[in-house]
Amino acid sequence: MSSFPYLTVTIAAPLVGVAGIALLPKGTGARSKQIALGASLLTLVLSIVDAVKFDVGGPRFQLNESYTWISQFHINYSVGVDGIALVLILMTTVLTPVVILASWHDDKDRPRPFFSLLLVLEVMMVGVFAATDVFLFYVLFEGLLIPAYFLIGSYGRSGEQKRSYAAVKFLLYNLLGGLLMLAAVIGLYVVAERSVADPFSFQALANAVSSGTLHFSTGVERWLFLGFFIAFAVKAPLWPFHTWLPDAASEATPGTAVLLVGVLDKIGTFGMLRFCLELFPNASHWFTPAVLVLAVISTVYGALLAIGQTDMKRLIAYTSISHFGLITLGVFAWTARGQVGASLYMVNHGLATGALFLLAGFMIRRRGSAEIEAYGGVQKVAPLLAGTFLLAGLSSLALPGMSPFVSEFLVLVGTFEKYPVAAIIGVTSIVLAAVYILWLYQRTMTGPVAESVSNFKDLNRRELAAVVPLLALILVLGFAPGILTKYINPAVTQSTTQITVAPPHTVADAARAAGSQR
Amino acid sequence: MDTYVPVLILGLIAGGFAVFSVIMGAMTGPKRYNRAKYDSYECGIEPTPQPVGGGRFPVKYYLTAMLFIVFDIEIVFLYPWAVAFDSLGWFGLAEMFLFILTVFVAYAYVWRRGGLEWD
Amino acid sequence: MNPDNYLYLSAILFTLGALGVLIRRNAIVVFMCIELMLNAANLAFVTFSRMHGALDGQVIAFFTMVVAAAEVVVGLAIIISVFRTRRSASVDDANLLKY
Amino acid sequence: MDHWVINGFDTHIPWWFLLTVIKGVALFAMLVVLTLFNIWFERRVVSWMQMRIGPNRVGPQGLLQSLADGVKLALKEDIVPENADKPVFWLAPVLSAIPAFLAFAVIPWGPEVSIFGHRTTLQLVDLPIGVLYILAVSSVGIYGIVLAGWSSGSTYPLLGGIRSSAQMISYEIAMGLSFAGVFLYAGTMSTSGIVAAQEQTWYILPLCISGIIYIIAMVGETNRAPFDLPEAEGELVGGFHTEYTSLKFALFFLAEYINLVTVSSLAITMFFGGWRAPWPLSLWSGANQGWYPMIWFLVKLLIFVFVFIWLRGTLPRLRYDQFMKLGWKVLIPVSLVWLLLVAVIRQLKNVGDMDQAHLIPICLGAAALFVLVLVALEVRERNQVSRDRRSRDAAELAREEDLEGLGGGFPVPPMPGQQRAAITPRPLRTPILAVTANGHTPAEEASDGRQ
Amino acid sequence: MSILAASSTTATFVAPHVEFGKLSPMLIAFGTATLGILVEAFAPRKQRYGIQVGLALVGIAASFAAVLALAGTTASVVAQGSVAVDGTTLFLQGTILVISFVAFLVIAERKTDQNQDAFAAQGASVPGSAAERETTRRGWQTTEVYPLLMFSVGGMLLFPAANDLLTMFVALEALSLPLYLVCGLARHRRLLSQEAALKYFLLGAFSSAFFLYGAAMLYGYAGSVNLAVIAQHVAHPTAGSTLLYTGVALLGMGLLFKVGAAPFHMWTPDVYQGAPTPVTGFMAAATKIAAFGALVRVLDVGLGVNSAENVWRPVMQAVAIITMIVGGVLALTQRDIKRMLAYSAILNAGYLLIGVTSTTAQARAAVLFYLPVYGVAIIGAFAVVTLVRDAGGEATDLSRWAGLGRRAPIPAALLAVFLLAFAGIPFTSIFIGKFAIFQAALAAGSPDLVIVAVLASALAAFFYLRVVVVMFFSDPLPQGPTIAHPSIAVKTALAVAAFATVALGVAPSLLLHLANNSAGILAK
Repeated sequence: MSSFPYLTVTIAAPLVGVAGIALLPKGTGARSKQIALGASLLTLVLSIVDAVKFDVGGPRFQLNESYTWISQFHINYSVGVDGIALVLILMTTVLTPVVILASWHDDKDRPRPFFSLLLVLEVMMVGVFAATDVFLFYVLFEGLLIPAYFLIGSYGRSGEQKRSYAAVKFLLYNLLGGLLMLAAVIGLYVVAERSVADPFSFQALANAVSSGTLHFSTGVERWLFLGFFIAFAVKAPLWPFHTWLPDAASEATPGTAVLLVGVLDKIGTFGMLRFCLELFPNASHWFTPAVLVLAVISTVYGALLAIGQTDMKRLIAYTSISHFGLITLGVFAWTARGQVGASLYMVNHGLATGALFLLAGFMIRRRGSAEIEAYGGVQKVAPLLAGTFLLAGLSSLALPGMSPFVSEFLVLVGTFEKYPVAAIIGVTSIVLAAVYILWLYQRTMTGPVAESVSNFKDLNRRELAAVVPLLALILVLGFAPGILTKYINPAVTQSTTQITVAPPHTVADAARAAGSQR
Repeated sequence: MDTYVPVLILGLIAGGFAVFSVIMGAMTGPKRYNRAKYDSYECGIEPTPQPVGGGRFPVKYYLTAMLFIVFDIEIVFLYPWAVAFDSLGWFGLAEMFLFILTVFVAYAYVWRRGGLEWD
Repeated sequence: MNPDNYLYLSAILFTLGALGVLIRRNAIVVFMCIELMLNAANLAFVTFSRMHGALDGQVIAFFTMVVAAAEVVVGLAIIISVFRTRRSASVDDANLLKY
Repeated sequence: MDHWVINGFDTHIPWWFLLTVIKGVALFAMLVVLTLFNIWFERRVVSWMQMRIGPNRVGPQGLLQSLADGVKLALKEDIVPENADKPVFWLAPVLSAIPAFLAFAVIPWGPEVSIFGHRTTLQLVDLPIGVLYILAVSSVGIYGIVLAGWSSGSTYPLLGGIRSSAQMISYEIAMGLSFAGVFLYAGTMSTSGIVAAQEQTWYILPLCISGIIYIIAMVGETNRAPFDLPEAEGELVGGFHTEYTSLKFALFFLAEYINLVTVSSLAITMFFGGWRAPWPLSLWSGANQGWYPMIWFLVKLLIFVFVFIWLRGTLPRLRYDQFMKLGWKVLIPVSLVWLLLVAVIRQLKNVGDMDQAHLIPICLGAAALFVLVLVALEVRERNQVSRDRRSRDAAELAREEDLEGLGGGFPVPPMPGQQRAAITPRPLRTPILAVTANGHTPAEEASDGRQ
Repeated sequence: MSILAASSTTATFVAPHVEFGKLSPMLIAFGTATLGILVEAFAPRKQRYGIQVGLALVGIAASFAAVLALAGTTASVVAQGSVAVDGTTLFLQGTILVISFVAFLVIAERKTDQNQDAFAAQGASVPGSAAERETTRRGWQTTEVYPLLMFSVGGMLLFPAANDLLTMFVALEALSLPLYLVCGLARHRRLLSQEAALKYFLLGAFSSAFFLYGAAMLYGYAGSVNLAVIAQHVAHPTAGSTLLYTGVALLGMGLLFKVGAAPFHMWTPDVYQGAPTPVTGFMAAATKIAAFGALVRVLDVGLGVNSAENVWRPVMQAVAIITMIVGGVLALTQRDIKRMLAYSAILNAGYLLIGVTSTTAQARAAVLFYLPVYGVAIIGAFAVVTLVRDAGGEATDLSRWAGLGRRAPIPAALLAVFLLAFAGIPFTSIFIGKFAIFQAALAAGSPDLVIVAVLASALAAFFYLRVVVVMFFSDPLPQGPTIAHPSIAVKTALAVAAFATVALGVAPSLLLHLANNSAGILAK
């Protein structure tokens, strides 16, 4: 346990902004934007401090804190990060100020609740990645639905019917998944209570599972796995639990959509990687073929549907489904390479899709329509917009040199080692990605200037300030993925060590992979 | 059950007599039909319409019935107490004071709120 | 006389009361059926009291009477107020609350 | 149990059964005869008080007049009104007559005597809860009256019946409370036990207030003058039996007179020593043995009947509200407080650590305080009521009453020219559409409410 | 009982020992009610409202103080075996009193409706008649409501404490009868209100008749209505068990009716909708607490959980499942918020029944925790409903609530908090309650119940969220309902409810601790 509660401070930092917004005198609600931006930047700084404090060579979980919360159920407030969680936290804290900057005018004249909700969402997102107590994780996992729900339902596109439909659908899907997970969490607790002193502590549980102290009967383990997995599969929309995402992402404001796709959904894949695999290794193995089938279907299905979309935001949402299929593939590949790739992909996808969503949002804001038909020849009127859009698109289709390429490559290679068929089918999605991204660019940006586009203004400084950091990060990480993999590799290695059923040679592989990446 | 046999006997005698009387009355008397005779009696004027099935009921009597129930139940508890009074001693007395006091509260309420006003 | 017979009588009365509540539509009749059920319970109490050779059951019957009386008072108040506003004591006419 | 064979018969009829039948028939006969006598007695005494002669044609001194009346009634047409609820209309007189007889079963007429060589008490049955039994049975009689009023299908009988029952239940409370003192002293509810307990002093002395309350209550209970409101001819024609004719009417009449005898006997049993001889006579030990006590009992009974007649002959009828007020606001609280006083005195006596000299001032003080409270209650109540009355808007109230059709709770005949809301029998299961004051139907209102 | 038993066997009478100190919470409540009647009789009409409200609040506070004073004393059976004063009793009594206090604050509200409270000026007057208008114009009030409800509170205090079936029956009636009356006294929509009262009364009396007959059967079985004696006979049967089974079944029907479990739930929606809203809140919270307390006591003390377990557990589990399904499914179709909350109350009764069917100490503690948190939240929810008003009283139809979040952010946000709590969202008290109950049920080996509960919760989330959607995501109606500005009392009540709902979700330890400590102790 570190002497200074770095993580707690990071988690709580956005609350300073919430308090500030609440204390604003009447009539000065517009100032909330600045306060929110400030608070999120502060969080970013703090998270960078965390990263600096993190000792890459040290134990898996660092910056640990633990306080008794509900003693009756052995529930603790315990936080701590391993490399994977840390990079995801960093991604979150990067995306939040960007989103706030991009959403400057999306508050529908009710700035206070809007920006407060964004900040609360950030608290929970950071918290969920940092939680090392299963209960705390669950609580935050469920809790962040509420701010997201209000962000979608209250501030999305006009047309309350569709908007509230999307919000309710989002919440119900996730809540049902979450409730199943609740049952599983309780089941886990009831079983673990007998043999584990600290039955909600992730580390204690993982240790007990790997050492054999905690043994589930086969049936129980499979049910518990399902409880967790379905919740995560809904969150990281995996076919067939995906249908809420296109609705939610297209109805929400672009900023919300970025957080939704960029961060919230990552919790699902993050959860699979951490909880499903490590707590229920046998069941995970047993279910792997089924999961892989779902993942592959998601990958191809998402890509195919993306091609058919006429709505820009829906298109991007479907690309995400395709990408999440790949991430899941990597997670369940049972190779260190695949898992490192998947972890890396989580970050990169957040950046790339985030940029794409934001730029689409800027366009939609100018034109007032999300229909692809309504655009054309934008590059002649707004070259900056078109240029950044192209960059973001290319990164999304994993062009070498862009950061997603590294991760996608690692995932596919990692999968190929053990499940070549799945990997081969997964590769087709890359081809499809080229189709939907380039076609999208062609239809909107090139060709004759559409009448409605003729008076487009190019990106202003605020918008540039929002997008440029993302693109810069994509490029930097594309060339120097080691910045992230140095954090990710040890975590994956250690977690794969804990998965007892994993064949020993994969550990060596992982070590080698880690070395080669460096 | 023997104790109640005499009561039953007396009841049979009385009942027999009453039923006999009613039947006799119907048989011995003359029958001369007259429309007006079978109307309800209303001092010679057209009878007020009487809703069939007792549609009307003077609500105020309900109050009397209600009050009666309260006090009748009180009596139900008073009697055993009175019969066993000598053996109950001070305890019984005190309890009954409390009990009657409570009923008196209800009584005072009814009195003050005009429940004991008839006109 | 065999006390079982009283129990049978009590059970029959209770069933009749319950059936009456379910079948009859007039609030007052329904209410009377409920009173019948309470009295069936009283009869059972007194019979058991005799079978067990203890007086408890009879005392309980006393209390039941009190409660039944209170119920009568409250119930009639409600029924009368409903009757005054609707001119009907039929349970079927009380149909404003539905799902 | 010993079964004797009656000579010549094979059947085993126990003697007690035979005796019971004999006593039952005798009781029945005596009650009927007493009724006939009392009717004659009443008419003669009232005539005497009013300086008239009274019935004097049929039989010696007109003694058979009542019998002749009965025969005449039997020969009259038995009219059942069209509006009447027929079965109930028939049942009501029977229901009112039977309890009247039954109540008498537990009244002791004398001590143990010998009949056909068998010792038996002059009492049909000696129940341990005798008085409770009387109260219970006489309550059943109220059903007869209410049902008679209701089943006649006519306004006056309905009002008369309800009024009558209200009156009876009101006074039953005071009556019941006055008994509690007797039980407290006697330690039993059995009538014979109570009589036995009065060997030394009649309870009218220590329980004078109870006795007085009972005597007042019993007059109210029997609907006799000055409390004969249900039959107030000026208001209600004949009361609940307005529509009754012939022998059915006679049964009500019979029941009323038997009740008169019953309550008198009860008064004698509870407060006046039952069949025990009055003081100077009681010095003679033989006076309370054998068949003599029946004489004392009958004499006492006749005195009571005379008092009843006397009251009728001298007192004007009370107004309904005065009557109810007397019952509820005077008799009940007084008897309750009296009961508590009696209980305290009795307990102090039982414990035996109280000088009786102190007792009287305490009791008087408590009683005085109580009376003061009652007076205060009444004064405030009156002020309040009159304030409320004055401040009411008469016109609005009148309108409401018209629309309600219940003039302050009573059905009232329409005023000339007044339009009465039509009340038609309504088919089942359709919402009723009575018009309420603001012109909306309840259904409309309800649907408004659901918006 | 033992009074007469003693005097019948021996001639000497031994005065029963009554521990007035241990009975003081109930005695204070009943005493306050009695005083209230005297106030009604003697205080001038104008001052009655103030005196009554003050008296009731003081009485509740005093009774609560008595509970606190008793806390920690040894569990014991008092008043000749008829009342058990133990941890569970005191916990539930304290809960009922706290909830009653909050509920009375809402009931006494007059500021929201032109200086009139929620009750008809005169219960006896015909709705819409001139007499009613006149009494309203004069500002008369049915202040009898307060003593009546105090009697109800007294009954509620006694109900979970009753250690024999007779006391339980008397308590049941003492708590129900005043509620029947008060249900019919709504100032607005009297017809609905009276209909609700009629239905509540008829069905309530019907169920109490079942309860009584069940008690008679158990008396026949065991020769006593004392729960401990019955338990002894269950453990060491001396006679055939027909009477036992009949008795338990009938008794159970009576109790399940009071808790509002399906298939004995029919009264709930009608009564909740028709009754004056503040009373509905009180009823929904406090009655449920008292009834579950009694249910638990009958099962644990009277049937001796372990010996008779096989008899009633499967049945109760089936009832729990049916209750959850009925509550969840029927709530989906509701357009009226009060009715919707009524079905949600049924659903919550189902959750609680899961806790009841699991007989471990954990499960008891979970039930004890769930009751207060649910009670506080439901009172808060109904208190918000009282604020949204139309010309004809409260606007309870959901369509009228459109855009409320924009027109009245604070009430809407409060209601949203309560609804999210009902939906079992983390950081609310009911989430912890559900967690505790599910955990106990899983530990007791009934995963099937938990699965049904989880599915029902998802279903429930849908209809709770629909209200949130209507309030926050819809545009306000042009002629929408007005939002009344409540008095400080209601504001306090709302604040307490919302604070408790959130605070007990974030830091439930103290209450859990209390519940854990109280649950284990049952005086027998």
